[in-house]
Amino acid sequence: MPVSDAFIVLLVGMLIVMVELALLAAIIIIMSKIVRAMTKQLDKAPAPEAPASPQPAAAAAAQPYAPQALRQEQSLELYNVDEKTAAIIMAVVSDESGIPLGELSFKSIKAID
Amino acid sequence: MPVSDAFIVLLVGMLIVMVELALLAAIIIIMSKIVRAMTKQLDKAPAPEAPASPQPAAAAAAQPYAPQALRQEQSLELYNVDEKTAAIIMAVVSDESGIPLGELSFKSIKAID
Amino acid sequence: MPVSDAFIVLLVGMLIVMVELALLAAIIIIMSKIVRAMTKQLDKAPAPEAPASPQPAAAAAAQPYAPQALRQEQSLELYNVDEKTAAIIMAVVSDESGIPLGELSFKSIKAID
Amino acid sequence: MNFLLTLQEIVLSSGFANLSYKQAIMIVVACVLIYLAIVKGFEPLLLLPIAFGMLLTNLPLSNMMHPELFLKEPVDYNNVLNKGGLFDLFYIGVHKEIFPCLIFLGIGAMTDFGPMLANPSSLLLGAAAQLGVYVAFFIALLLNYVVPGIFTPQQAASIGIIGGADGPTAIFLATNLAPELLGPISVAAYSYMALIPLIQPPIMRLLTTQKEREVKMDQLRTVSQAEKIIFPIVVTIICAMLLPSITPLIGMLMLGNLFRESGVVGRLSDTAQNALINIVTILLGISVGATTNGDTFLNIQTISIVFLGLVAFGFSTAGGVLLGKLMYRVTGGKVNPLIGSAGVSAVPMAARVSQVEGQKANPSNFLLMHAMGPNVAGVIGTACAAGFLLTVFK
Amino acid sequence: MNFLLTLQEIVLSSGFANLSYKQAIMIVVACVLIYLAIVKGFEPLLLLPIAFGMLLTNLPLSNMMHPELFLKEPVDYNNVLNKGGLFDLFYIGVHKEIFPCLIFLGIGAMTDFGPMLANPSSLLLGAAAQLGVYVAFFIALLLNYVVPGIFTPQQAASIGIIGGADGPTAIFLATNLAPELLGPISVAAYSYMALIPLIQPPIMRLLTTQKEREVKMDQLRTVSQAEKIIFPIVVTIICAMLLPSITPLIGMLMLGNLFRESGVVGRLSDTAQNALINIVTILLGISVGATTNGDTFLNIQTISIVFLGLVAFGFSTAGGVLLGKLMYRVTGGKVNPLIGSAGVSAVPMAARVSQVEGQKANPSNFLLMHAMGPNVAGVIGTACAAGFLLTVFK
Amino acid sequence: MNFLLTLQEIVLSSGFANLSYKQAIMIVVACVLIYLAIVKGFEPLLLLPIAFGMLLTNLPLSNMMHPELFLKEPVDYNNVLNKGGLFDLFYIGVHKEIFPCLIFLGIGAMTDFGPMLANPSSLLLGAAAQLGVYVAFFIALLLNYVVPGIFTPQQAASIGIIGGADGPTAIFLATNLAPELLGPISVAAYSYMALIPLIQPPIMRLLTTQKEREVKMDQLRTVSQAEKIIFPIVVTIICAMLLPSITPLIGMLMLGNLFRESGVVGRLSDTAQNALINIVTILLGISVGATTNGDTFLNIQTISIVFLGLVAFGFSTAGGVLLGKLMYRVTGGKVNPLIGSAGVSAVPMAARVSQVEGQKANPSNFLLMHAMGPNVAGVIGTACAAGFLLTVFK
Ligand code: NA
Ligand code: NA
Ligand code: NA
Repeated sequence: MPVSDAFIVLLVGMLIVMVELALLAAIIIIMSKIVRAMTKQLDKAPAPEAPASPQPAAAAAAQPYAPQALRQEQSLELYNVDEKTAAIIMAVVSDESGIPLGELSFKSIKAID
Repeated sequence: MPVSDAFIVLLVGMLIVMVELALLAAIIIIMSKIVRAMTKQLDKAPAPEAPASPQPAAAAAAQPYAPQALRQEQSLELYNVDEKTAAIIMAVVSDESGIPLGELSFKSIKAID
Repeated sequence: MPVSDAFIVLLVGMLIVMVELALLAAIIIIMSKIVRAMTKQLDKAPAPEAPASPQPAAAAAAQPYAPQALRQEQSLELYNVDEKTAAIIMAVVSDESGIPLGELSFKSIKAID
Repeated sequence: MNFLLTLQEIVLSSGFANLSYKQAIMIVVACVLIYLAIVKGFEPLLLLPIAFGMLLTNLPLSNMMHPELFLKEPVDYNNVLNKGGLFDLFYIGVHKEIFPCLIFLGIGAMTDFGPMLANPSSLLLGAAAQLGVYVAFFIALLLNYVVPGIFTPQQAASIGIIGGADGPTAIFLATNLAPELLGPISVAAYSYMALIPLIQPPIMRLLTTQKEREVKMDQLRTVSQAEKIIFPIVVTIICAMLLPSITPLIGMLMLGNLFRESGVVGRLSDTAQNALINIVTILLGISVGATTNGDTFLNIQTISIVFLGLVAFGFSTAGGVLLGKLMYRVTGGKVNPLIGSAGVSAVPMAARVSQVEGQKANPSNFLLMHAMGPNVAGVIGTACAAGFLLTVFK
Repeated sequence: MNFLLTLQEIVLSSGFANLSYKQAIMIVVACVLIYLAIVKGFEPLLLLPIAFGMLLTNLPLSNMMHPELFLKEPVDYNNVLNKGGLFDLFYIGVHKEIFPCLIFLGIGAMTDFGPMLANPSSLLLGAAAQLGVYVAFFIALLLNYVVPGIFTPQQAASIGIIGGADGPTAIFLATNLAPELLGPISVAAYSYMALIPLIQPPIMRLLTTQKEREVKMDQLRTVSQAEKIIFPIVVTIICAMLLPSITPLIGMLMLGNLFRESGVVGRLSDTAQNALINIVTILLGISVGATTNGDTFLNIQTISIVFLGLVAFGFSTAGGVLLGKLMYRVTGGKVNPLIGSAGVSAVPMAARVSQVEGQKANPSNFLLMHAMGPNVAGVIGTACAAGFLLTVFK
Repeated sequence: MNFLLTLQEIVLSSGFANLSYKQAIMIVVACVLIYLAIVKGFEPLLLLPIAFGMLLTNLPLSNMMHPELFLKEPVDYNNVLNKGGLFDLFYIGVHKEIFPCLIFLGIGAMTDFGPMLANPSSLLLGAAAQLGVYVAFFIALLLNYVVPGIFTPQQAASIGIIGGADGPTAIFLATNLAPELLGPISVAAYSYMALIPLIQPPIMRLLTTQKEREVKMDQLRTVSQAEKIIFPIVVTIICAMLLPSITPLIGMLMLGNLFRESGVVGRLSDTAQNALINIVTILLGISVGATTNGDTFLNIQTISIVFLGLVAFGFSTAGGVLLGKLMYRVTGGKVNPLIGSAGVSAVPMAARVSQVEGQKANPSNFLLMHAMGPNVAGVIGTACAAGFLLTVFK
């Protein structure tokens, strides 16, 4: 390959890379503007991880179908149940389901009485 | 394939699946009865995990050779600790360590005072 | 294969294995002496793990470039515990936790009295 | 060599200059599927890799997949290795059924058959919920009267299996009987699985009375570990004996379950459930998606498969519910027919639907564990149905 | 097509109609092995997959393994890929030695050679404990005088290596010299490894005096990290130079150990010890088990292998103990001969046996760390023995 | 058979009797690389497996790798499988580009493109830092005037890509254009990457003024998750359209990133970043290292590659810094040119160098996040450069 050709490869090569990444930069700028314009809708959209594979039933039951924010703050309401019993129930559920307590969320615990 | 043949496939297919799963159901019922009849012996049999691969020597020494029951019943002694606190402690340890409660064994919980 | 040949294979085979492992033993002895002779320099040399792949930037910034000593020496203090008991305790902890002894570090072992 | 000429060559050999309208449509379809997977949470573990494979294979000149290399038997693997792109190499794992079987190994290790063992009649519900498989097969063949030659019996069987709601089984059967339809069949199967909470409830309510839906079921007995250990061995022997063609799939499923229940090979069970199934899912998803290039995907067959898949899911749901109603009668009202619909598997989504519908009818109702029985039985049922169809049509 | 005819065809093509008595026996054998693995804890990590592979391959018409495809050199891999079942594809990894080598990578990453480095004379005990390898080889050849033509020298060598008590090395050698015996050899190797606590103690007590068994050994010196890092490199060079045929096995073992000791590639070491070795163990176990179909397994050879394996383990134990006695003499009673038996490897089970026997003789005795030296040396010793046998017989 | 004769045969067939001086040199080179990887921390994750592969392949008669089997197209894979050693089988994954692509999948899952999205002009710096790729290519071709015929254009292109400081891309391109140079190119690439903290600072200081280096940059805006999710899809489409030949590499990189950012396939992202990339790194490293046997490695080409690699890194650094200076002018002093050097990728080492140099000039300077933009852009830039070279030279 003659030197002149090698030099053309050098020039065209740098040009192509610069053009391609400049194009990407431009697209990113446009995309960002669009996204930020419609951001309020989209931001709420990402769905929680929906595992495709079997998982413990009891735990699964608690999961709603509708997409929701993960790990929201949780206040636990107790009905006719003292704290001790509630703690034991939570520990048992965590144990049975194999889900660490930190990832379980209990909304309320009620005695069936 | 003529419609009649397709229909035969439909019929035979459903039949085979029903028969096969009914057969399994029958075998499960029989098996369950046998197992429950001889359950006291078998329940104690499952051996602990015996790793085939090298592991730390000192640790290994403590493991007994003889098969033994897994997850034996454990009585928990509490000193200066009410049950509620103990339950919470156990749940927290399980949570922090990522070990299901069923696999943790607490021998005693004592208040340091 | 005649019996005589099989016997020669037995003899040569045992010999080769003995010679090879004896050679290794000799080399290990020599190597150990050399290493221990120059140990003060080398011991400080092993570099920290330098991940080849991208990682969170802020975290990365905190890592120094300079190699540093891994696994610094650890002295174990014993209180009211003889060495044998200490060894057993360490073995049991290692066993229970599944962590190889070499990776556990005990700062002190104290009899509760 | 000349500056402008070189530039021109680069431009002419770019994808922009070679994009066909079918490829453009497929790129849009792939983006829609990516959207559904990420934003709507449609079975993303498989749909996201599938959709990305679809995207890459339809980028012009990307040259990563040549499904035609696999369509003539015997396959010339030396040719595949020399001429094939990256995804052709991954696809060998699909074509030789390695990937569906290893996914089943992981699923077996994740599945607790306890609720089914506690209530063996679950198995009948799991069988009844295969109705859609055969009905969709039948209707697919009937379509030949509308569009002559649209589906061969092999293709119809592969489409029918969508009704089993078991991805790996569907891929296994389609690879064996109709590899040319693998793309649309898997996309349809995983999409409809994600739609189960929308598809099933109307059918369940239509076929049951309020009184039936209110039935509270007795608590399940505890199943001993010994039963759980013996079970996978027994199933392997029985199923493989009756329908030998399904041995690889059912064998690996049950080996995974044995890993889980035996309690002595925790590290194998863990790897089967995590590293191994994840690696295989990535490679399978991408390469299955990559089989869908514009020419094979955008046609009347694909549209029909979308329609037939819905039919299959519907009839499977109905089959389970109807047998549930029969059991309700036979047991004098002890069985809630709503658990029948869980027989379509799609573990554990269908069981959750039963739970939700049960609670709507009776807030103190807790059907989930009862529905898990038919749910896991449905996996075995679909494998048997696939085994039957393989025996007849291969 | 006819309803009853179709049913009949299904029944006739089922396994029940095609079961041979040899297959039935093998299914029972597989179930017994599964029982031993799960309930008795016999090396379940490998015996469970092996036994399940044995079960599946003996289910009639399951068609998942064709060991005959690999017996003629050169192997026609295009044919294997086209005609082979699922397990034939897994088996390529065994046949090409990929799996045993990757298992050794993981074992290397799990092994601490520190106790051996602290006491290099351990290596001699590890060498002496290869005695059983050669004695079993010799006796296997002698059996030709009882049953003419029962074992070729290649087969005898592969059987002998059972005495090394190293699964991957046994599989490596058998694959190279006698692939037709791979099944029984690996089943025997792993079964006897599990039986070490029963096999070794009587031999150890027979060959040693109470006084010898009571010997307490000095504490081992600390080994510096630099020594541990240099060691695997040195072993690789020396062993591969002396016996080039064993380079793949010893090289991967030492690379794994270098991953471990270098401290700079923690993530590679971790993967080698977990995900990778587990995946490979599953695939290797199943496909090795699947080589044992009734026709090749149920014969006089298999029975002889069971007998010869026991001989091999016995003589290896004796070899180690006898050299231990010699060291006891030479050192004036500083070496407890009981650590010699640990030279058979089967890490760490044989070392534990030494510990237990030592404590029986002298409750304050703590031999474990001293026994770990010969124990890990035995891995290298067996690899060398395999290298020698390969050099002579391939 | 005779005792002494057998012994003699063993000795004669040992490696000691067959060691060539070139092999001995390579063994020493391998040990030096192992030393650098472990003690000096030179990119140990890849350099350690590469160096060990180099060690093993140069042990005489070890017979584990035959690079010549892959040099003639079409490759006879049946022959590779029959005649090949362990590392030939691993090498198939390199030769067919499976391994570099899977490593890019993992890197994509580990990479946060946020800083680049926050400041799209980073992309231009990432492009400018490819200057060394083309300059080294050019000089490599000029070397033909010194040593006639030393490098073909294909080889020159493969050498140039070292300047991209991206291991998998370099391996991808070299495998395609100049597989015979794969060994020295990858060793040079990973070694220089480790040396970036030594190579870059002098060039950076030479080309910038104190005032420029003192510039503090504005804080980056927060990037929304939606942008991060859309980005990999857009890059895939644009890059693959412009340069179709690079689709496998860029497609897998972006799929990995989509796994990461989508948030719905955490388990796939985790596996791509851990088990999968680690397994592939081990297999790729060993087999790439094993291509370097003495005869192909110890020659004028290798020495030239070492020199050209340094040139490439130097000019890439300069290219980035010079465009940084231009941006400093254009923006009226808002851009610190030191972040330009980070465009060579070698994530995140080059970005740290920018940070360190910036803080030397102005202790309150915190350039790291700004440098991460060009840093990750450099990965895309190098992929584009590789795509261009592939389009022109394949
Ligand atoms: Na199903
Ligand atoms: Na051994
Ligand atoms: Na770069």
